[in-house]
Amino acid sequence: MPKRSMRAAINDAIRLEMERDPNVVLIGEDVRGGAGGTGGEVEAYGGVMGVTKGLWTKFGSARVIDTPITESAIVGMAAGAAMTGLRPIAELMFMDFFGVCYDMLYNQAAKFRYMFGGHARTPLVVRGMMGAGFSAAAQHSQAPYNVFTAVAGLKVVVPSNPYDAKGLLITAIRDDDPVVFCEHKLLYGLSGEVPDEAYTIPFGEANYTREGEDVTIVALAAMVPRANAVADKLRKEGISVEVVDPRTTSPLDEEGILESVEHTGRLVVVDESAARAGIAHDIAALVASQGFHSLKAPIQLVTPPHTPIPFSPALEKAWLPDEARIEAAVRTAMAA
Amino acid sequence: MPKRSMRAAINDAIRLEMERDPNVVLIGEDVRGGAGGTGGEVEAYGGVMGVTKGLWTKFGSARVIDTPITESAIVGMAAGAAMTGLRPIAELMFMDFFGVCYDMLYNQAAKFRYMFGGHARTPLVVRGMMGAGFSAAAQHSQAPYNVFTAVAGLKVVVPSNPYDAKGLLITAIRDDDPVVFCEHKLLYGLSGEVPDEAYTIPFGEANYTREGEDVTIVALAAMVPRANAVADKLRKEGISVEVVDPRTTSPLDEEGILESVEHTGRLVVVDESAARAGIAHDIAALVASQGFHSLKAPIQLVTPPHTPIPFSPALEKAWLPDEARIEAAVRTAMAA
Amino acid sequence: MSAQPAPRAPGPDALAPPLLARAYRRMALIRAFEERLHVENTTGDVPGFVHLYAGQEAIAVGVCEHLGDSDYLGSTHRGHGHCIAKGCDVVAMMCEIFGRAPGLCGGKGGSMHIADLSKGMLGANAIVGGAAPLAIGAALTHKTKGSGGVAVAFTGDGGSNQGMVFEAMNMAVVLALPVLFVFENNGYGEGTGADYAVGSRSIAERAAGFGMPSVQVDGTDFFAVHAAAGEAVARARAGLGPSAIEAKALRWYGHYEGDPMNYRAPDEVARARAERDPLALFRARVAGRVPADELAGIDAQALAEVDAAVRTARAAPFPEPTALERDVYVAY
Amino acid sequence: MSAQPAPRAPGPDALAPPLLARAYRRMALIRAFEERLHVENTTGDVPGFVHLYAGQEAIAVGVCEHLGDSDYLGSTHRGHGHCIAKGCDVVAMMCEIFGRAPGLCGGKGGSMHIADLSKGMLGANAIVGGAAPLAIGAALTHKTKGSGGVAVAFTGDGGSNQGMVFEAMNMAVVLALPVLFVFENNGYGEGTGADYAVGSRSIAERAAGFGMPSVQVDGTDFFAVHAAAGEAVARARAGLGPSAIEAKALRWYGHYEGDPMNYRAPDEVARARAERDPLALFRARVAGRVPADELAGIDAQALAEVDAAVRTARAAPFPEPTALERDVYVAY
Ligand SMILES: Cc1ncc(C[n+]2csc(CCOP(=O)(O)OP(=O)(O)O)c2C)c(N)n1
Ligand SMILES: Cc1ncc(C[n+]2csc(CCOP(=O)(O)OP(=O)(O)O)c2C)c(N)n1
Ligand SMILES: [Mg+2]
Ligand SMILES: [Mg+2]
Repeated sequence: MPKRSMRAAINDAIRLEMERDPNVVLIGEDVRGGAGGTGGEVEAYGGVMGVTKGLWTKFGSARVIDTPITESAIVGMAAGAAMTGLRPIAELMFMDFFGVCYDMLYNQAAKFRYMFGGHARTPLVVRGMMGAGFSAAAQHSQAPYNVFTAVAGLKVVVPSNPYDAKGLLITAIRDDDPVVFCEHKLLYGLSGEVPDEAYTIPFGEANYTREGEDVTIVALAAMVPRANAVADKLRKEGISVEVVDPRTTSPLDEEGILESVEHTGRLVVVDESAARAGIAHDIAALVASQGFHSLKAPIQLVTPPHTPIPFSPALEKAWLPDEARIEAAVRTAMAA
Repeated sequence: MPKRSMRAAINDAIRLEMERDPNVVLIGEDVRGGAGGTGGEVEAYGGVMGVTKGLWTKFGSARVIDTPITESAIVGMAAGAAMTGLRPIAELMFMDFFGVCYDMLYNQAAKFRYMFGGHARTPLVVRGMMGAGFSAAAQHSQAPYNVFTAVAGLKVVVPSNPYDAKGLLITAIRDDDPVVFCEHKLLYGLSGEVPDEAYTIPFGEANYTREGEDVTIVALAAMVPRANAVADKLRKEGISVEVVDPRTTSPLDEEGILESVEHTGRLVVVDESAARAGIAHDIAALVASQGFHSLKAPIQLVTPPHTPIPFSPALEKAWLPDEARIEAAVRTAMAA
Repeated sequence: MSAQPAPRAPGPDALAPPLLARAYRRMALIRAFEERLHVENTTGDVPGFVHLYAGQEAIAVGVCEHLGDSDYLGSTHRGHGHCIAKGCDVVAMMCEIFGRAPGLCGGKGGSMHIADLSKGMLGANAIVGGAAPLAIGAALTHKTKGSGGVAVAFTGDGGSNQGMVFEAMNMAVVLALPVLFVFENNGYGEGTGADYAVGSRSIAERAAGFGMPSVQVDGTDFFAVHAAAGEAVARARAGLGPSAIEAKALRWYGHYEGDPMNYRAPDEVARARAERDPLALFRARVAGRVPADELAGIDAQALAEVDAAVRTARAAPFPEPTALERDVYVAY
Repeated sequence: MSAQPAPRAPGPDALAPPLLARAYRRMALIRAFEERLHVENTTGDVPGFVHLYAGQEAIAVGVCEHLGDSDYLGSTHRGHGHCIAKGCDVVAMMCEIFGRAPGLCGGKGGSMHIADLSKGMLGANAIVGGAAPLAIGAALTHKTKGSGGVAVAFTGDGGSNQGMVFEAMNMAVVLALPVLFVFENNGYGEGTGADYAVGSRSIAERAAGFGMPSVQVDGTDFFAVHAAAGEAVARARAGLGPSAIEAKALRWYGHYEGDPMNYRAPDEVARARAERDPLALFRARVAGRVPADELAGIDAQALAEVDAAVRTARAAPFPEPTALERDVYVAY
């Protein structure tokens, strides 16, 4: 199978779906780049991180739509277009920007179907990057998928590798509900085997990236490779760690998580979203309420501290959960 | 002690603090009502629910500032004023409207102090109503305090009775950090003893509204009276229920909750904020990680279903956790 | 672009009598619907918030007479008039407002979220200013599919100050979208005067500053609205991009039912009813072209239709408990 | 209000030579700072995103020469120029940009969040358009306290399309706040032309539509900016409310370092450097009033100051780990 970066895998997914379905359009700031100005008709960016490179050149301005800096109008326009027959992919660039346009996502797109008695469908994908690790500071490093997960009507995807990213994004684009697709910056360069053709990965099915007996780590997005590394390291010491990557937080593979904990009896959750009311807490609550009798030890939450994300790399490195903290949590769980 | 509604208690708190400190200003839509139009210089509303009645008449337009319908400018202006020397109270009317202005709260006000290396203080209160029970439908009935609680830099208050509301709001206004003050619509009419004078209630100190031995209910805002009613009912049956009202979700009285569960060994959390990644989950995770060994039974989460809030009273009644569901959860906890 | 003088309203002569009758029927139906709801509301049987459209009928109908079912409309919290003008069924509307199962949204939406996608009615919206970004999306669908359809966003004077409305106007100009921004200036947003909250000389002029044709018209004059909307819709269908219309009228009731309205001069509503009643003005204008008894018949029929709707709604069942968790997702 | 013709710039004669020298010193310091960062950035030692202000110096300085420490300034992601013009210490700035403990924000903010409240500098802002709502708040503080102070919000051409900027303008007009909205039109928002993204004829004209005086000036001409800002600041201090200025210039570097810039004509930057260099234009205008060797000395000193700042920053320690959880709240 060809190797691709997650960036390329995402590009792939969008391209294939745009080829397949003329109703798929891409909307965002500089998803093309080069509209207006003195440079003539060029594609200057293809997204600030190059994720959408080549798409304007291939599909043109009617389907790859550069916009002003106007996120409420971007998400709102995409939501309005989705409920009237298009299948828009709206790019939010950095997920941190949801604060300037969240109404259109959480009060509008997410609720149309319910508020309108089941008569609406809103096949919308809002995608963008998230996460710390780039010294992008407090307003460009957040991972607010906990906030989106709390909203009934939204689906939320947090891929951890190129293969999953492609398959999940294709599923998202074909899905008839609004989907928030969160791409972790740290993973764009990650390379992995990705088939050329289109394929889908169902939502709500966790991926067991490591199988094990002693302890379950549930990890999300950029935390998955770190959890895997810890599992590999500890295996050599005879601690058998299962790593569960839910891949989507809404729907969440509750059964998959509960089964794993039933098997291991110990749970560590590694989650970048928040120190309070995050996905770690959501999953811990699931297990403490529905899998309580499996538990042999306190659940370990590995999250960032309750602080904004610091700019200085010296601090940011300590902010983001790392392998040392994950390992320590596993050892604590084992010791209990 | 005089009896007051929670509405009156909140009004009291604002009036007393405005009298005490000329830097306190109130900003919002129709906090006065009657600016412009043909009615002459009147106070037409005093807030759409009458919460701020009389304040414009007393303090005038320089301190009770009616605005256009422009929430980003309201919260942003309040944040900018707070960091430069005023102590603004910004009214969001319905907390559901955070979606059109959230950036100014979560990316700006909440983060100034940290981003600016500790050199800023932002004594801002954002207050507004929340909660279901009024047939106000999906966009006017939400209780998004889970979202605010997840944000480092914000403090979050969810009072359950008039006495607490007054004391906590005075604390909030005097506090040097940004505070989100969430007033449950269902409680505005609730009456209780409230002293005339100013007093403060510290943040992060739970109130034990019922003491008990067998099971702990942690309940928030409008869920507290319901939990109390269940406790009173079950006491007659010999089930001794402790009810803990955290009053603030950030800071959260973690110790108080853990101590109660250490004592009872059983936990029911009743939370209106969300079916996923809500405060129920946050508190369950706290206990499952730090109070695990006290637990004799699975934690019971009592939350609304994962749906938007339906309009029809027939459905809305079933949406909001009621005494029957709380009671059933307690019984389940006792049976385990 | 600065705001342009309103086009000369061509008046009733430009419309065939059956079209005049149709327009009047819709205005009369809105009026009857709202006046009846005003009464029903006092019984305590209407759940939640209800915002009445009486006094503004000529705006919704003057615009929607140019639209078909495949054209889209995004509405406000004050949406009953837009629904009726767009052709929604009043029985299903009334059921919805009473929170009953046969309602347009199965009772899940209520007055503030009534929608009928089959009629191109994309929903009332409880977020002030919410329609504008959504409507440009509907317009994008038409543009992308080359279907020649248009979308209309209704916004109030109060809502005209909301950031996302400005964003939508700019986006519409940039992408030359087939959309019409209709600002219904009824003088107030809740208890706050438009003269206070709108900082610019007029809403129309501010919209013109965004780079699109924009006019201010008398929103109690069906023909003025109809003419302005006709031009704007034609522009949009021709691919020439967005337009704005500010239509001035007065709301006849409080912002909410029970509103003491002391932000208005005591006789403001009485004078509006006497001098600026859109239906009375319409009747005066069409005198000679549509027989008075035909108009009276329309009035009577509207009352009867609304009465039947209320009866049906009151007799209709509430949603089953099983409806609670349905319709959140297409599939989950 | 429609956009007004820019006031005749009074030119260098209106300013005493020491003031001319001070203004030039600040422009030269910004230039030296940014050109040096451009080089430093290639070493990989500058964390995160850096957006350079070179080419726009006359705007920040032309405005800030009217301000004191008690006046407030809200900035953008491209904030170094605003900081220097407002009097921030370049050593502490450089430390911040390198993520070091002695930085203005202790290394916690970085280039996109530099602030110095003691100088009235309310922070760079990584949310495009973020300064405008905050600046009206700072203006509200001045108005409430009757202190005669003003606030300035800087926004780019791209940011001028953001909803909250429009909201802030309307609010400022409604409350007659002492605030100045400065739109720096450098032709692009990232890789998108202002001619594409701004749907109106000009940013100034759109701002005028909100009901405040608004002018468009050549942002490479210090004297044009200075004159327009002087009028606006005087209006604000006199309690006459907000104004807007659109200042046109060109950014000399990419949006981010490494930007291939193929959205610009190949010679666009070269021509801007040759023909519209704000510093060269300033020097030409003050010839005869400020000796050329004095200006050359200022240039040399700016380079030296910046060099010292880089040395200090590179030698400075990173924040201690204990800083991580500090400064979230005043008390918790
Ligand atoms: C974003 C938002 N802010 C505030 C409100 C509360 N609210 C509901 S209607 C209304 C007044 C709207 O005024 P206008 O746009 O003039 O419409 P009208 O009621 O006059 O039809 C307000 C402030 C809301 N629903 N949404
Ligand atoms: C709300 C928001 N949207 C998008 C971005 C990403 N972004 C950062 S700078 C920029 C371009 C800003 O253009 P302009 O306002 O013209 O300022 P300039 O960079 O030219 O100084 C964009 C889109 C952002 N930081 N915030
Ligand atoms: Mg109005
Ligand atoms: Mg620019």
